[in-house]
Amino acid sequence: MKPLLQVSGLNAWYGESHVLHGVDMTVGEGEMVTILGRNGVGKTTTLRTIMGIVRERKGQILFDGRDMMDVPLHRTAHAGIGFVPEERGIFATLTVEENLMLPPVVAGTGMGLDEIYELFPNLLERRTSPGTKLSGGEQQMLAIARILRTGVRLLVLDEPTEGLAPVIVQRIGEVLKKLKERGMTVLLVEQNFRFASRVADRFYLMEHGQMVADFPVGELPERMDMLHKVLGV
Amino acid sequence: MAINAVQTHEEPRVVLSARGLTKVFGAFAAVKDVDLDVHHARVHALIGPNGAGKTTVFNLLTKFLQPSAGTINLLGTDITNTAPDKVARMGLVRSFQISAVFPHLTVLDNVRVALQRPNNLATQFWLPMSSLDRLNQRAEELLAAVGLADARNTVAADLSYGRKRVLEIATTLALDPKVLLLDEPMAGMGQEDISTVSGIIRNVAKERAVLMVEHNLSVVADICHHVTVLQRGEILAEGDYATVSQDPRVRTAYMGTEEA
Amino acid sequence: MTMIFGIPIQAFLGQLLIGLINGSFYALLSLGLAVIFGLLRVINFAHGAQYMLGAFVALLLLQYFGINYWIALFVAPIIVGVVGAAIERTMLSRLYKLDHLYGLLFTFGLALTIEGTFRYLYGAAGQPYSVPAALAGGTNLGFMFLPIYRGWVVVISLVACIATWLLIEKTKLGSYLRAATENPVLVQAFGVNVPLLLTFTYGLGAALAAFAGVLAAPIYQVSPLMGTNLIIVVFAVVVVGGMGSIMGAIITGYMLGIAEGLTKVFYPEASNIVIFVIMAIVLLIRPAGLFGRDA
Amino acid sequence: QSASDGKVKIGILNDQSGVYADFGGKSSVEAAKMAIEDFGGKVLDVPVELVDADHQNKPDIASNIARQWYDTEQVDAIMELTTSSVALAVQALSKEKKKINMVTGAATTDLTGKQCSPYGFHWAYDTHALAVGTGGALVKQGGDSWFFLTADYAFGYSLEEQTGTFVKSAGGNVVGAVRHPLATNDFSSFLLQAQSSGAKVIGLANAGLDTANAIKQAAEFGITAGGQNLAALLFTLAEVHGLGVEAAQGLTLTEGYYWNLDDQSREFGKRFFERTGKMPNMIHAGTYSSVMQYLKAIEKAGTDETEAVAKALHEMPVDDFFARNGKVGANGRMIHDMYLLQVKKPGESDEPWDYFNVLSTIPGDEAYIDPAKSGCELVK
Amino acid sequence: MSHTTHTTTDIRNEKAPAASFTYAAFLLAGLAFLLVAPMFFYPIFLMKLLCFALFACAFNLLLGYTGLLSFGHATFFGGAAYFTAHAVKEWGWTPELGVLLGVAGAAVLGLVMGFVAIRRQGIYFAMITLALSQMFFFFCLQAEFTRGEDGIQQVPRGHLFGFIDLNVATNMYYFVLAVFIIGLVVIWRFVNSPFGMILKSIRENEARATSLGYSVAHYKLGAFVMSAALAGLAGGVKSLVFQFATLTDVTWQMSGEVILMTLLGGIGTLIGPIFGAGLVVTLQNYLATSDFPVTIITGVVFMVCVLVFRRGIIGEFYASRLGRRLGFEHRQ
Ligand SMILES: Nc1ncnc2c1ncn2[C@@H]1O[C@H](COP(=O)(O)OP(=O)(O)OP(=O)(O)O)[C@@H](O)[C@H]1O
Ligand SMILES: Nc1ncnc2c1ncn2[C@@H]1O[C@H](COP(=O)(O)OP(=O)(O)OP(=O)(O)O)[C@@H](O)[C@H]1O
Ligand SMILES: CC(C)C[C@H](N)C(=O)O
Ligand SMILES: [Mg+2]
Ligand SMILES: [Mg+2]
Repeated sequence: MKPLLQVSGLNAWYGESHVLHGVDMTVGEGEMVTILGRNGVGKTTTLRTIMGIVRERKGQILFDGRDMMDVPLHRTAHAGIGFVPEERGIFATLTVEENLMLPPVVAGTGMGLDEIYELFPNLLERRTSPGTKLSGGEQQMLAIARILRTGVRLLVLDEPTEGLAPVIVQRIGEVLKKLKERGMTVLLVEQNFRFASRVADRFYLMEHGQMVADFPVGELPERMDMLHKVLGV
Repeated sequence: MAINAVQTHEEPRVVLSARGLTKVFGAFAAVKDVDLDVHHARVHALIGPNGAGKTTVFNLLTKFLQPSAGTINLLGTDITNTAPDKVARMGLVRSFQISAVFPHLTVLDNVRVALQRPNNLATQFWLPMSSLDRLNQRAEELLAAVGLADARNTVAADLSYGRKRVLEIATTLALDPKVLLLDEPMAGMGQEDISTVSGIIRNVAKERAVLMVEHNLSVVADICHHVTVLQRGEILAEGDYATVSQDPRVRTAYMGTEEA
Repeated sequence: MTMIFGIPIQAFLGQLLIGLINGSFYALLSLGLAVIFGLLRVINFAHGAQYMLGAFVALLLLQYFGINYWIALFVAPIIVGVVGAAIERTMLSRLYKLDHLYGLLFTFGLALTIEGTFRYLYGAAGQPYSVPAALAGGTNLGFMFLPIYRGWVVVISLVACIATWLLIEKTKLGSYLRAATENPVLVQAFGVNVPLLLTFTYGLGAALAAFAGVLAAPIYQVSPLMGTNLIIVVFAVVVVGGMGSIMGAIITGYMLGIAEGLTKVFYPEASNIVIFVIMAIVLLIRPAGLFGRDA
Repeated sequence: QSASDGKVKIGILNDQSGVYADFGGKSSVEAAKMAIEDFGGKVLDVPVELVDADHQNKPDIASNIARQWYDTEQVDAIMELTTSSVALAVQALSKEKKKINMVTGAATTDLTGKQCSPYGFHWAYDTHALAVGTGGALVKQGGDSWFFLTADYAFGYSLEEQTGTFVKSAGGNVVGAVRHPLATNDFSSFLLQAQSSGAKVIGLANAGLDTANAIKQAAEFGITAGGQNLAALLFTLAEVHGLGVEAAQGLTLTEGYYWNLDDQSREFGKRFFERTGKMPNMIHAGTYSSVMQYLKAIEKAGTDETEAVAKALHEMPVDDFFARNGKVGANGRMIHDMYLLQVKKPGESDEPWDYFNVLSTIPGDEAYIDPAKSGCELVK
Repeated sequence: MSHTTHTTTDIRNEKAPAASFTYAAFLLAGLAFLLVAPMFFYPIFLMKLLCFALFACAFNLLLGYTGLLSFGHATFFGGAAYFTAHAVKEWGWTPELGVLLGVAGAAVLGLVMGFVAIRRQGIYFAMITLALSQMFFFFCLQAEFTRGEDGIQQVPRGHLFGFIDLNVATNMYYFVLAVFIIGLVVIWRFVNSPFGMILKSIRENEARATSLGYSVAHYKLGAFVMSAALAGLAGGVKSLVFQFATLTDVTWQMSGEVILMTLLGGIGTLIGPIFGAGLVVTLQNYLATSDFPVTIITGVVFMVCVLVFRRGIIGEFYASRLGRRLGFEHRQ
């Protein structure tokens, strides 16, 4: 499989605190990869650094063969990476639909509005209300939905199931599978291990700002012991 | 008053009750005609799909929002029109969905701030800070109870997420509330923290009422005596976890086909 | 003579109209403030200074290059807007990650510096700027003699207000602007060049102030202090309107201009403070302001 | 013959950056310098020094500076003192410290009335002279009903009151008044009130920028065209220059000096112009005159000791290019002739700064209050 | 939201135990200096400095420890000056009673302004206090007893407690010094008290403080009134020092000036505002007789402070290597 995203020797800092200590990882075209790890090991930071939000960084990030280290933040999306942050980032002053329409379309391959509303009927119903008047779960849906419109090639999701009802988690799982069928590449951070095991092709296990293990979904059963020890699942 | 009159010796008494609770935002009814009774020495779960109105119910009960209709009764007093800080002083204390500590204070100070008010040490601007030292003993007991004794002098911002939530529970307990409202206390927690916090909640509920919103159904199954399922602002089902989780309507509306 | 509340109706209508004219300035200025505040979360204390700059640029353009009012009406706001944008880019933009109060304090210092400098260079006395020939003279409305120029101010400021409102509420650019207010990093991560957007916004706000300044030049003397106290009244207008909405800023501007005009008829001593009194009352009843969203 | 500390030091304290900066301002300092130079730079064989400061029209700032000058910098006398509030404050302080002050900038008659000082002198003009001059002229032209636009502070009140009294004594009446705050931008609603009052004359009891704005806007609202007359009660060459002859034409005003009056005044005007780029008004010329007279008084007294100099100042007649037939009353008022002037039409002036036609000369005794009736307790 | 509740991002706790010895040494040195200062400096200048230093400290009590930026503190400073001056001049009160009246008046004004303004936070709060103080300014401009633009002039200093003649410069100086020290002690006690602790927690997380049962508005109002009263103390004394009460002290520029002093010295440090006030007052004194307009300098200093010097003199000193070596740790 052709690698779409290649990260090597990535280090990152928040001011004086050194958070990533040489992250190496690869995400293949069309693959769905999940990063697992305890609270605070640096999962979110990894995603934010790849996006270019955290800019105190060293190492190498190649996206589709292109060096991303010097690309300014507002060009990252145009290169084809879309981001759903952990805190969702719904805009209060915009209506649901304006939120949905906000991110500029970067390629013609995105979903249409109808398709999106079909996936997330809640959003259709609350279309004209201000974004943050949605419940936590609805906000999460909106955050994913709006990226689907833009036609990015790599979707970066930070804990998409946090705070969601089981039915919705299921629905999101289905959405992700559907996206995969369409050839979308997904990089996911998850605490919800059961959910992750249902959708991912491959896992990275993260500890102390580094990737400590990397295995495909098939090896899951024999890895359970280790995961148990590291994650407590 | 009428509500209190019905209590019997067998059944734990009702400490917080709402009748016909309704909240309308513009044309949208987020909470519709909800009746709720929260009992002493019981853990009561409020579950439901996202956007069902759980947080809104919390906001209404704690008076952070004013209900559009309905009444709320706390320990025999009607609090439908009472200010939120007053409600807190009457013994109804909440936690927030997003963690709420005082980030730049030490863990000990976080708890002491909560202890100041019940100990009448909050408005004295002429006393030295050391006058607060007499709160230390109680504060340390509370920290020990939730397993934060070792972090006594750590600045709260430096705590891990899970331990912040635990600290928040400790400060809440400092007020010695009669009723505790917890909004998704386990959200974002790793498994090991979840067990700790479950244990703490179970302990706490021995002598007070707890109402909590939670999506982690294993926790609900584990520690909650009573479950209310909310959907689209209305009560869909009520009962103990076993009953509720078998209800087909609950399964389709909330749990899905398999347990998470 | 017909009387209304013990005042001749002519005088009453005249004051009403004058209130509306003043209201036009309040509206334009509070609109500019609202635009900047809405997107940068900065209370632009230099707004009064930028208003003054607009008038001065028009005056200097005339004195040194013989550029007339009509051209100045466009050129002066552009010049002031560009200067504003440059200040935003080089200085103000460093403060966004800090508490919003620093933006207020910075622009406060900026206002002092600009006004001090102009006062140093041009003295405090006002300089005349004459009404363009096409708008000179006046018409008799029956109840009062309306200088045509003042009528023009009412009309053109209304146009400017509505145009700005449309730009921000009804365009894609507007939704970028509003979203960037809340979470600039994320909007940038979506592929929008946010820093440029903010620079543009500050420039736009400053240009609006300058536009008001050019409009004011033929009415009032062009003086370094012309914006100094005005800005505080405009702050009060903004508080009454509530910071949430652009439309609120506009409507409140006109309303309070009229309220002030009427006070001058009925209780002139209070005309200086009436807006502040209204502000206090509104705050007691609706802390978020008339059009503001809840905090 | 001696000077107390080996030098004579004069302080010019005035508004150098505010609303009245053009009125006196830095140019007054220049005028004082010219006086010292013309005197020879020395008196009683000790050098004469000059310091100056900007009081920003704030009495507290002014009195702080004055106090510091007197306490720590051996200043012997303070001059100019724009704005009544400042002048009153500094005069009180000077009285306490036994120092001489000579006022040219401020207008209020209180300086030589209720609040007079044995060491305080009022040199160039005052509200009474303005009332008599401008007020009187307009009443004579038939302006027998007045409406006042008054600056809302002591100076405005005193100007309004004295003009009003004068108008009434000449058989006219005052139909109303409206007070406006100092530094008002927009006079339209006040003007509208003045207009609907139907008064023949609208008296502007204000100064500086306020007067200029009011005049401009009155034209805009068709007030002058509608037959009402404006009386700019305190208006000088500097403001006319700022407003432009076009807008100011026809205004009647009163000054204690006009550069284009005669050779003597022209000579000073030209010299002043060379140094400052503008022609002097009565404040500038008055400041020159007061400094000059002060130095002469020291020479006459043979000391710079306050009592002696004050005595000399009270006794010496004043006769220079500025003050004709000048004398100093026991209340400190320097009584001299004033001029009733009218602003020329744009075509009429044949050289730059030639703005006025002289309508008449008002003899000092008419222009100023008789010291005996001034209410000053020094006059027995 | 977090932006509006945490008002200043780099407010430090000054309670560094390691520093207490050095701190005490500094304080003693400072005190000794102030005791002998009138022998070397112009007493009026020193008194002015002390008044403004106290004013800035009072202001900082609100900004630095409650996170509320008031843009209307001139109202209390100047208002008290009027009250004191009027009582002393027109009613013949003794100076100490006059000053107490000023303090009480300022507290009442603080209560009224606070009551209205406290409903909004952050920049809104700043704008509202600004507008209300402008309203008070216009009131003073028009009220009879303030004598408008003229101000209350020639205020007698009188005899302290009826027998200490304050017209003697040194007596007046030590009176002002005593008031200054009392003011500082009150502030210090206030900040380091149970009440101060609640204020701190409110600044950190307002919603949480409410949910713990604290009526946030009352605490803020308490701090506001306290700050107003102390600003009034400074203003009342100032009117005796200069024998003057004028509009200058109630203008919004004065409110701006006290912000500058605090910012320049170090927001949230106990002694920073004193240095800030000292610098500003000295600068003004120097510039008052020079050609250069004060406002330009003030403006530029403001901008520079905000852009590169946010911690202020004392804050930067604490954070510097020397400051840390002396034990003034700082944390964000
Ligand atoms: N803005 C920041 N400034 C300083 N330190 C930070 C910041 N954000 C995160 N950190 C720290 O960096 C470390 C890694 O944080 P990160 O958010 O990447 O963890 P995570 O693995 O995503 O955890 P979680 O599962 O709780 O989301 C943590 O110790 C955290 O405290
Ligand atoms: N202030 C408000 N104005 C308008 N609508 C609101 C407001 N607050 C909440 N809502 C709406 O009310 C509904 C219930 O919201 P609430 O936050 O109570 O849900 P919830 O049950 O807590 O959901 P979650 O589990 O996702 O947190 C949602 O649809 C939300 O959009
Ligand atoms: C024009 C002026 C400086 C007069 C001043 N207003 C005064 O009171 O005397
Ligand atoms: Mg994370
Ligand atoms: Mg919720």
